[in-house]
Amino acid sequence: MSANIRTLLTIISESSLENRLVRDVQKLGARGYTITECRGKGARGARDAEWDYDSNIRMEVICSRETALAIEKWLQEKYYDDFAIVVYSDDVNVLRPDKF
Amino acid sequence: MSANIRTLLTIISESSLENRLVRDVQKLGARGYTITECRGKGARGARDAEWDYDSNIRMEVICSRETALAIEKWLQEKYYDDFAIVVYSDDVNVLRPDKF
Amino acid sequence: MSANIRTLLTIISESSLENRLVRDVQKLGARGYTITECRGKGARGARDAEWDYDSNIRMEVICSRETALAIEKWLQEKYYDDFAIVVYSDDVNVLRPDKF
Amino acid sequence: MLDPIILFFLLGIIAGLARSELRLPSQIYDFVSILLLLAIGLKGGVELAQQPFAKLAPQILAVFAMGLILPLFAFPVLRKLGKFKRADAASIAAHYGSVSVGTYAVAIAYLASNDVSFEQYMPLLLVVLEVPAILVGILLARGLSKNMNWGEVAHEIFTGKGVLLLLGGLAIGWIAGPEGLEPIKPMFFDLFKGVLALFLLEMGLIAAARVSALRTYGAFLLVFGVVMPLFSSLFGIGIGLLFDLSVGGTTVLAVLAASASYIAVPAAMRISVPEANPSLSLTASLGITFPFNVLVGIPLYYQMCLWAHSVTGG
Amino acid sequence: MLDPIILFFLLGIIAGLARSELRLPSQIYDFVSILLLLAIGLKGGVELAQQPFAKLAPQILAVFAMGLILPLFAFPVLRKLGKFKRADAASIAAHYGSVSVGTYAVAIAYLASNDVSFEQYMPLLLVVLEVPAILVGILLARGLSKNMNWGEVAHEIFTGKGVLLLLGGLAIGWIAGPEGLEPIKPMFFDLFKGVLALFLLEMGLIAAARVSALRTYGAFLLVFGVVMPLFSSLFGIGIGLLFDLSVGGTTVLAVLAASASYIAVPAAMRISVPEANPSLSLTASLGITFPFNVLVGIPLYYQMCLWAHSVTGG
Amino acid sequence: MLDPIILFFLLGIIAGLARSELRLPSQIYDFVSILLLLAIGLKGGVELAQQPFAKLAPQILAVFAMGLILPLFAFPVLRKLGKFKRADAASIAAHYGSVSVGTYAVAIAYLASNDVSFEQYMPLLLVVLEVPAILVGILLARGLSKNMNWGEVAHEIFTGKGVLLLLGGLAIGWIAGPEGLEPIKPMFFDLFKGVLALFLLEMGLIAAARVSALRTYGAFLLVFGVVMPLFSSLFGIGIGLLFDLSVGGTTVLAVLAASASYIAVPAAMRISVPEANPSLSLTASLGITFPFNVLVGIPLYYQMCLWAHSVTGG
Ligand SMILES: Nc1ncnc2c1ncn2[C@@H]1O[C@H](COP(=O)(O)O)[C@@H](O)[C@H]1O
Ligand SMILES: Nc1ncnc2c1ncn2[C@@H]1O[C@H](COP(=O)(O)O)[C@@H](O)[C@H]1O
Ligand SMILES: Nc1ncnc2c1ncn2[C@@H]1O[C@H](COP(=O)(O)O)[C@@H](O)[C@H]1O
Ligand code: NA
Ligand code: NA
Ligand code: NA
Repeated sequence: MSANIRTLLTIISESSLENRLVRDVQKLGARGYTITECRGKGARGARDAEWDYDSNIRMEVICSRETALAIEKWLQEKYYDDFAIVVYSDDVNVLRPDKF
Repeated sequence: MSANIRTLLTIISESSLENRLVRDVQKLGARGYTITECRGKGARGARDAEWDYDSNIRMEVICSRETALAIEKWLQEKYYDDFAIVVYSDDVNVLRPDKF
Repeated sequence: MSANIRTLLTIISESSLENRLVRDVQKLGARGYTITECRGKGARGARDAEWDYDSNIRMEVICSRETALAIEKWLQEKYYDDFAIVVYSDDVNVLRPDKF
Repeated sequence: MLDPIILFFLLGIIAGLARSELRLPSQIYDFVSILLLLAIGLKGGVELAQQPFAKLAPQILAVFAMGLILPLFAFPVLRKLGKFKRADAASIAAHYGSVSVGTYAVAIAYLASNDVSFEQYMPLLLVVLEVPAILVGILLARGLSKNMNWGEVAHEIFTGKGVLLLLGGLAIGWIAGPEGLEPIKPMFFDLFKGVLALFLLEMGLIAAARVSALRTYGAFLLVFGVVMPLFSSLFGIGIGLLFDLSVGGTTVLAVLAASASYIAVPAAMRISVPEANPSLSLTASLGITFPFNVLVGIPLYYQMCLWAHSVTGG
Repeated sequence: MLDPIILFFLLGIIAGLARSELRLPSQIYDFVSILLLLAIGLKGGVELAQQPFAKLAPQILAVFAMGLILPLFAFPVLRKLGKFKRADAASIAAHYGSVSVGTYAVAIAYLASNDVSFEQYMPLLLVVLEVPAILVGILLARGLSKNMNWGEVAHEIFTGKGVLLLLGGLAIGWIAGPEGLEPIKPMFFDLFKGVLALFLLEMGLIAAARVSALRTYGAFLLVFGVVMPLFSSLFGIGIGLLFDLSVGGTTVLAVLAASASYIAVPAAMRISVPEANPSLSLTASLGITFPFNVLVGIPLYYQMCLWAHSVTGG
Repeated sequence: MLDPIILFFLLGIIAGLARSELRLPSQIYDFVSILLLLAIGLKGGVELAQQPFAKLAPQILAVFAMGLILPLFAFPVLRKLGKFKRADAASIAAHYGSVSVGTYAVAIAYLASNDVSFEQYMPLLLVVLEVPAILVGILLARGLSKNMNWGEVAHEIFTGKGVLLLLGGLAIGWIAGPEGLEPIKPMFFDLFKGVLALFLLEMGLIAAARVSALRTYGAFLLVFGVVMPLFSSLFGIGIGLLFDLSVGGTTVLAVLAASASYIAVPAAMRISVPEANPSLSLTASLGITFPFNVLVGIPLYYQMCLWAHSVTGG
């Protein structure tokens, strides 16, 4: 039942952005989020979490498609030029769709 | 080939549930699982992993659709009322489908 | 717009393979990757990250379908017989598809 | 003169309220807790060797009884005055019937810096007091329902980090004896107060994080978090006088009684009374009672014991 | 005779260049940094108690001024000779105007092992020097644009781990006083050099990881990373002579001036001048200037101070 | 009298068998291992300075030879009696030809608490013994196949945490000398036994976790895990007598020979003989041989050495 489909938005970026990302996604309508520590490599080089500065976080947000698009748009304008950041999204089945 | 499609079930919940979730998913037919430490925020407030009590785990289970449904059903009955928990699922392509 | 569809390949395997996996995926065309520490259980038994030896990593690679297939093929030949490893893939929507 | 460890606690609270990004990594917090639990156990174990167990049995029973009784006082108050759901009232009551190792550590540090000696087997009573309130709490919430998995509860309690390391430390200290512990003294005894300082820094941060929650739960919880320990401390003092312990020992018992658990009990309740809201009880014990005991309670209980002893001519 | 802590740093560099999988877990690195910051603060705080604050005010002002001026020298050089983008030049300048606690720790260890005493309130000047360069850096990059969120910047600086733990340590040491700190001495003072050794081991690994980046950024950065600290040290020495401090004190000031930040400033710049490439400034301060100061600079500045004092007959 | 560190190991085993949730965070386990490796290296390095290297060369060669020979004894036994696959037999043989730093640490602690002195350059032999068995193991599994990437193997061995920190510590201790190490003594030497206690607590937990695996692998592995070290210890004693070392030194050599690797070798085998089942060899070395050596072996080897020396009138 498509009523149970929500968008899972995943943001991988610098730990130093955590506070602002948390603030932003909630302001844009996300009801919750999940963060895991990670490391990685991309266009802005290796970030291997050897110390605070070069560690990454992986933030998951389950939300409506509209909210997901709004967040993507915001992130693109606000952070893409200056920060190590990757964003991708996909549809997932959830129980309690009203929760998100 | 749809033979290689399996369901990836993701459970985000309180670390204190880890032992029971591990027991439950295996009892319900999962052949394996992967757990990562995480923190987050949701209906039951922020759980920022500052210490054992308010940390979360993110559990991934690759299994057949039937098993996934069985697990979802069980979790909903058993934990949704009293615990911080979010569950979502999606189809993924696997090699060695017989493995899961 | 299908132009924005890329493949998200997820590899869960032994930490001891990290260096080689990092080398391999890049050699096979991945432009980046993200790694999180994890633990789990599967056909090769429980790997509960109590110490270096039995810990796992979870590696995510966003790339073109071709690259994903190439990586899967390589991993299957190289590591499936001897290592604890699970690989699955799915399509995701990305901004800046040219990036991957 | 303010003890520096108290200042570390204040620093943590200030940093927390200032929304500083300062954190003790959770693994370091774990490490520090492990060191404290072992150190406390070892200290007690060494002395235990000197004690005729027979002499301790009655005190152990008295303390165990106290652990059973205190929640029975707290529960009705929380139900009637606090208007809490049964499960929540039972859970909070269990927290206050049990004990906080962190508070105990601060208390012995306080006594030490005031050169007040006390019966060294206190860690044993500390362990004893962890358990009974949990059982009472579960019974208050569940009644004697048969589908209660007591085995799991027992396992949770006795294999929990707290009880296990305290008992383990006691046993090791007891078997090895003072000279046996010499070589590990630098780690577990010399560093004790420094480790405690770091622990309190993080506890300050954690306590500060709960203050916001306080508003949501309102004034009653605040009052309860201050009055309950004061009330409980009287039982501790009573037992101290009953067995006429030293002023120091009586103070420790008062602190044990007054302190509220934030490790063993939350874990046990989460498993056996899941419908109780954990943030409620933790806000009370971590956000209110722990700071109160550390900053005000301990010196106060000490004064009360001095007075009580002078009166009873102890 | 080579100080062992320097050898730990070299071991780290070698391991790093050999692509060893040796790592200090990041949580341990955090832990170690926290211990260093607190220890340095505590040491300074104890002495502060003895000082008439009035006497320090002028020195504080002088050091603050130095923090404002140094970036103004660095900026044009980075722009003109280095051909860096405005934001990058401003950010690098800010790094060099500020200070590195790690370098400071090595310096005091160096002086201690050579039995050179110095004014113990230096940690206070260390904190003072953290801030001004950040402000100048932001202004150099942004100008006086009004949409600059200064509140966020201030919060970032003052609630950052570095400033907070240094100030906290200073306050605690000040209030508790020498005898008050006795019980936590084993943790924060006796272990100081051992902790510093582990810290330097990891710093060596981190520095080595930056070497590869060096190639990409070319020779200018290398030269700047060596010449700038030498130049800055003169200001430090100048202030030392001005207030005629001891040779040790003057050396410390020289080190403070010569060291480049890799904690407070990068964090602040990332927020307020995000378009600046952080890897550029960190390669300079961590990959070049930190090793230079630790291995060559500190002894050199000390010799310079000895000479300066003999000349000025200090 | 039982040494407390042994009691910590037993506590770990008990907690593990009781399925306690007690854990030393893996980062703390890392930290503790790093401290042990450095401390052992430093201790040895200091003494090395006093030694004429020429005198050591023959012993180094003898120990290296022992590392080559031991796996050659183990391999056929594992193949014929144990019925293990070639790769598994080779891998297990390599583990037993190499050495366990943890066991070494317990041994020197044991000798220290019995006031038995020993040749302090043993850490050097410890490092020497890490390597040869690995090479033999690979050859036994692979034969002289040319597509074996020896470079990668060498890199894995020499940049591995174990060898690198031991050699690094040796070098630092050697260069800095006794007085040079004074300031870091509190961290690396005074805390040594406390750190070792925590290490053994975790080792107990890890060993207990392997017991279940034991059942799957059956009785042969159990017997092998006990008999092989006893057999190997004779070689160590032989070398000790050959170079007539002190009773303590001979005991250490016996322990080195008897101990089985669980760090360097597993890592190297995983890379060069991946088809070998790592859980098999780790169950043997961690689940059987390590506990056996710690609880029974070390005191036993010491007695054997006393006897041997009395006989040979050493
Ligand atoms: N192709 C990719 N696949 C998976 N993760 C990526 C990829 N590219 C970048 N990342 C992650 O996103 C972070 C920032 O990427 P970037 O902005 O390209 O440096 C990197 O540090 C990685 O953790
Ligand atoms: N909308 C969401 N997106 C991502 N993760 C969530 C979301 N809501 C909750 N979570 C995660 O699930 C946990 C439990 O959620 P809850 O039961 O709503 O408190 C939270 O601590 C988060 O880690
Ligand atoms: N069915 C599964 N679902 C999720 N993760 C799995 C599953 N099976 C295995 N894994 C993960 O993959 C790792 C290696 O699996 P295996 O090769 O089957 O031992 C395990 O340690 C788990 O972390
Ligand atoms: Na209590
Ligand atoms: Na500077
Ligand atoms: Na051996």
